[in-house]
Amino acid sequence: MQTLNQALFIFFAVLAVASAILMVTRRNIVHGAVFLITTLLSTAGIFLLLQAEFLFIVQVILYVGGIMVLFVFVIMLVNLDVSMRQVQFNRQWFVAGALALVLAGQFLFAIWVGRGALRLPAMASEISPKNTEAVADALFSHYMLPFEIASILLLVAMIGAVVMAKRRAG
Amino acid sequence: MSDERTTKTISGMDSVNTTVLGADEIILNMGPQHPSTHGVLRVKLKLDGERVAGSECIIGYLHRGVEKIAEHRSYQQFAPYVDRMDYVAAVSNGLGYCEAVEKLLGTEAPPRARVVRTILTELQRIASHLLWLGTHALDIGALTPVFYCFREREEILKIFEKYCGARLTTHAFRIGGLQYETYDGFEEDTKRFCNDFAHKIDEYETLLTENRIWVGRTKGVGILNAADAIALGVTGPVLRASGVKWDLRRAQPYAAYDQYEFDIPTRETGDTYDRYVVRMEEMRQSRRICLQAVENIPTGPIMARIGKVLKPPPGEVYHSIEAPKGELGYYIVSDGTTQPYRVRVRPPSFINLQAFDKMAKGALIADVVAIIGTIDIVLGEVDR
Amino acid sequence: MIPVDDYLFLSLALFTIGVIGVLTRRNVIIMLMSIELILNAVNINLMVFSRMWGTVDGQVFAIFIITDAAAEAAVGLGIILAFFHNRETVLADEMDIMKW
Amino acid sequence: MGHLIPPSIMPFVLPVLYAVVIVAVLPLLAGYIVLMERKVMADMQARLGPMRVGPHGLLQPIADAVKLLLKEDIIPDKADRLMFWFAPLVSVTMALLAYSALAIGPAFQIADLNIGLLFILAISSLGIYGIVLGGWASNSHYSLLGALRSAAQLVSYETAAGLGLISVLLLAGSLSMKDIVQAQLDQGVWFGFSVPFGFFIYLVGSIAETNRAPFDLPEAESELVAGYMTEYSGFRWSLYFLAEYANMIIVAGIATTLFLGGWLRPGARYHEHIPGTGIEWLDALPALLTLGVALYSLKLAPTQPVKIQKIVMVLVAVLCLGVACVLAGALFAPPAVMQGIHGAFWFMAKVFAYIYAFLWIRFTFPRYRFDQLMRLGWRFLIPLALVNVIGVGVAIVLRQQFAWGPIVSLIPTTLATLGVAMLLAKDDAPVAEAQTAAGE
Repeated sequence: MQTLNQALFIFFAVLAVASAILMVTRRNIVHGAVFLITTLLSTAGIFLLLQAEFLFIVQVILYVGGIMVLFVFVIMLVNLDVSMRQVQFNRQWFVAGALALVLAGQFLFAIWVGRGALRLPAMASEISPKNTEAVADALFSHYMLPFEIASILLLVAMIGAVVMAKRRAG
Repeated sequence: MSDERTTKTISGMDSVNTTVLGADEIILNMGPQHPSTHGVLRVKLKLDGERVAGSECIIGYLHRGVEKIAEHRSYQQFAPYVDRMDYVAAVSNGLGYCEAVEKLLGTEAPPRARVVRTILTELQRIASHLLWLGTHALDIGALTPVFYCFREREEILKIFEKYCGARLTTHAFRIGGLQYETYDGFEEDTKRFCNDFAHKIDEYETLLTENRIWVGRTKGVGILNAADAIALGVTGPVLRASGVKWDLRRAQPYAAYDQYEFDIPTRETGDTYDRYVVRMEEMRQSRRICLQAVENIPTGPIMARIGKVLKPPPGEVYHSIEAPKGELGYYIVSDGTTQPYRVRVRPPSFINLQAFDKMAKGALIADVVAIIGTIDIVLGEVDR
Repeated sequence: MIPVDDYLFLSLALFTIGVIGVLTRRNVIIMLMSIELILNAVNINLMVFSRMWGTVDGQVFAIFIITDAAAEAAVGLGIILAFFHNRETVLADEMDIMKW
Repeated sequence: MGHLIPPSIMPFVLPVLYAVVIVAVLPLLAGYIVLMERKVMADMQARLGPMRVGPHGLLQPIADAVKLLLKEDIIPDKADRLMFWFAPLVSVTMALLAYSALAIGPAFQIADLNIGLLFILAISSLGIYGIVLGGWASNSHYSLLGALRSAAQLVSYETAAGLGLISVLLLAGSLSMKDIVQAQLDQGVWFGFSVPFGFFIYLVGSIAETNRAPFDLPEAESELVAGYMTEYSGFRWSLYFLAEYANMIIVAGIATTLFLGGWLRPGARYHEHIPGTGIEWLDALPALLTLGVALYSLKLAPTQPVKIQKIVMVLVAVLCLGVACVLAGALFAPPAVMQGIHGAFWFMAKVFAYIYAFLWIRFTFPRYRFDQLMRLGWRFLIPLALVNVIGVGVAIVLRQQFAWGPIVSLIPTTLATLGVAMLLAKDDAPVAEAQTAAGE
């Protein structure tokens, strides 16, 4: 079981990182979107390894099946070929990349220093059958107010999106 | 139409995705090979999303030069050619041509011939409308009515076949009357068909008339108001659905139509639904005419006394009939020889098709299909 | 047993790639997608810590983050569409006016 | 037997076996659903349908499959080759993957996930990428329009269908396919009868999700030629085809499990035994039904025109007889085996009944237009589904607080939803104001 889990982790992790790299480097946005979808699905697999199967479903239904469909939809509505033949990276890409790497180095240092300090509790042999219930419980009791705020945020976003995307007269 | 500014096509890269989808408009070529352009019509649609911003019908893919052929054939020889124009209503075409030449000759077919012609022409009208109904419903996505319609149309075609041996391009009439006497049982066949047909047509209506989806797909789609219809020269059911009570069978009676009672159905709005209702009612009226006519077919000769070789006096004539699709007119100029100097056909489909752009503006792609169907065009007639 | 660190490294890698994407690409849609990638990296962290502490609070937060991502994507793409209708470009450095 | 397989992989053996069976059988099943579709269509349209290949066209699916496999595989010149190749695979993979959580009878299930239903919904929501990417990659206007339509349609109707399912989930209190069926047994009523509007909404939503008429706009033949499949041919096209029919079976399976009592036989709580035996009357029904089919085919066999057709007809009869024997033999087997076999029979019977409803609807109604489709989804089905879900919540409170029965408590809900439905339907006047309004 352990080796299987490890193999799965490595598989998902490599897939996620590789497609993430491809995502930010592709010229063609549709290909980029497909690679992002792959990353998201691999992440969903990692959620499953972490026994968060409800989040796995949320990730697949909402992220991949909802948000990314929206992305692909919009990508098809905007002109691809013009942007494909233009320069893909900013002029300051070198500085930006270096800064990002410095940031990553800091995080890396922090994790490296604290390595081994954090450990997961022993894996239960069975996937806990109550994950969905537990999440729902927390969401509707302890996190009720944030939940409502999130719904209002969604409502606002919906109205905002409709207003933004609506074609103006004339 | 030529508003190039809003239509962005990026040159250099030959890909359809280069035409900007969201930006404003794309050009979609519908046809000439497309399941629902009823033959080889090509419609160039300028789309704004799924909405039609402009359209252009490109015709001529089926042009055979029928009018030119007429100039090199004798009057009788040309008669079979007219069957090939509106090939789903060949009998009506033949009637128009024969009557036009008769008018040119200054003669008339004998009463018996005229009644038989009326019966056959009305049966042809039913057959043509059935074909229209089936394909129109199929375009809108109702898969089943087409088979019911063809089942009944088959009965009509059987009558034609028994009468003259042909089903589609019948060449049923001759200049001056009929070539064949009616076969034994012609009256019974026609009566049987008409009696059965009464509830068959109710069957189609149960499938469509009250159907919410059908109503939703046809009501308010492709509106053509009366003024526009008249201005565009539209005739036939399309005109009558716009509220103009104009039917050549009543306005300028020909054949034996003056003897029979029938109503001219009209509607007000002139949308696709109205045209549907008008045609359905017209089938009922045609059935009524057939039943009246078949009750007493006068006896007597079926052919007027005209010579074997037709040499009409020099002059010109215009004669038009109410074909299933509208006013089918023949303008024939004679120079006194055995061959017409010029034949010009006024095809109803061609002229009705002019209204397409007017109807389609602002419609959705799905409506375009409904609108092509509702005009009831036959490309053989449009292109000739 | 997969150590927590491995998850953190994975998350860091995705995060960094996302940041690089946002900072260096010109295409707004790719930038938006890179932001999704960053949020996703955060979710991995939340998930692994949730698992570590044996509670579901991290997962609840992840749900909120996904909600937020949905809202952001909807509005962001709406803006991109509106912008594209007006300027016919999706490049960030051409978005140089406040109003059109 | 047991010692041949190492115990560590023992739990994987049966699921893998089921998976192999499903992957092997599904294309055939899809082919025969096509035949069924054509025959049903023919019957409704006063004609015969396929009659040439095999008796009554029984071998037609095989001939079609061979034809499709042998056809030339065309990739348009300017297509995005990678995506063009990839898209049908996505469609068909997702369609097949969803079967892993579907419970075909109490015994046949690859994985009994406690989030089974959500898993199926999640996976089938990914199938959209096959359509969208395929339509985009074809580099054709028709395909692209089909893909865009499809994306908008699927996202909209997933919401409605999901809300329809939630009413059942509230009643069942579980996401596991097995528990949902068990809940219907415990409450003594199929949820399709207790929440008819949930069923109705799901029926409409599932037709739309599988792109079937009257919601087949992404592939509307008379408008978009074949929509997203326009540029596909041969094997790739048949993958899309397979995915479409596999999805039909999936949605039918979900509907069966959630609304039609899954593998429960009609009258599952009615236990009247045949005197003198331990066999219940109603358990004999499947065997008798298939026996009837067998006898009917045997009777038809001599009337077949060609010898080979006679032989095939007899083979069909023998096959049905075999199934009847298995179903009858199961009556004398241990209860677990018997329930597995009979459960699968009832499940499949219900799935086919549901698919028959699909076909019936397809051949009766004209196609919606896109704006009407959206209006129906957002302005009719989703509000209705919300009202229904709230009503079911109220019913559950009634049940818990006042101890109302499982059926009685839902009657007010159904009536209220009916009222709202009529209100919404009246509001949704079928006249298209759209054209004149947006004409400018």
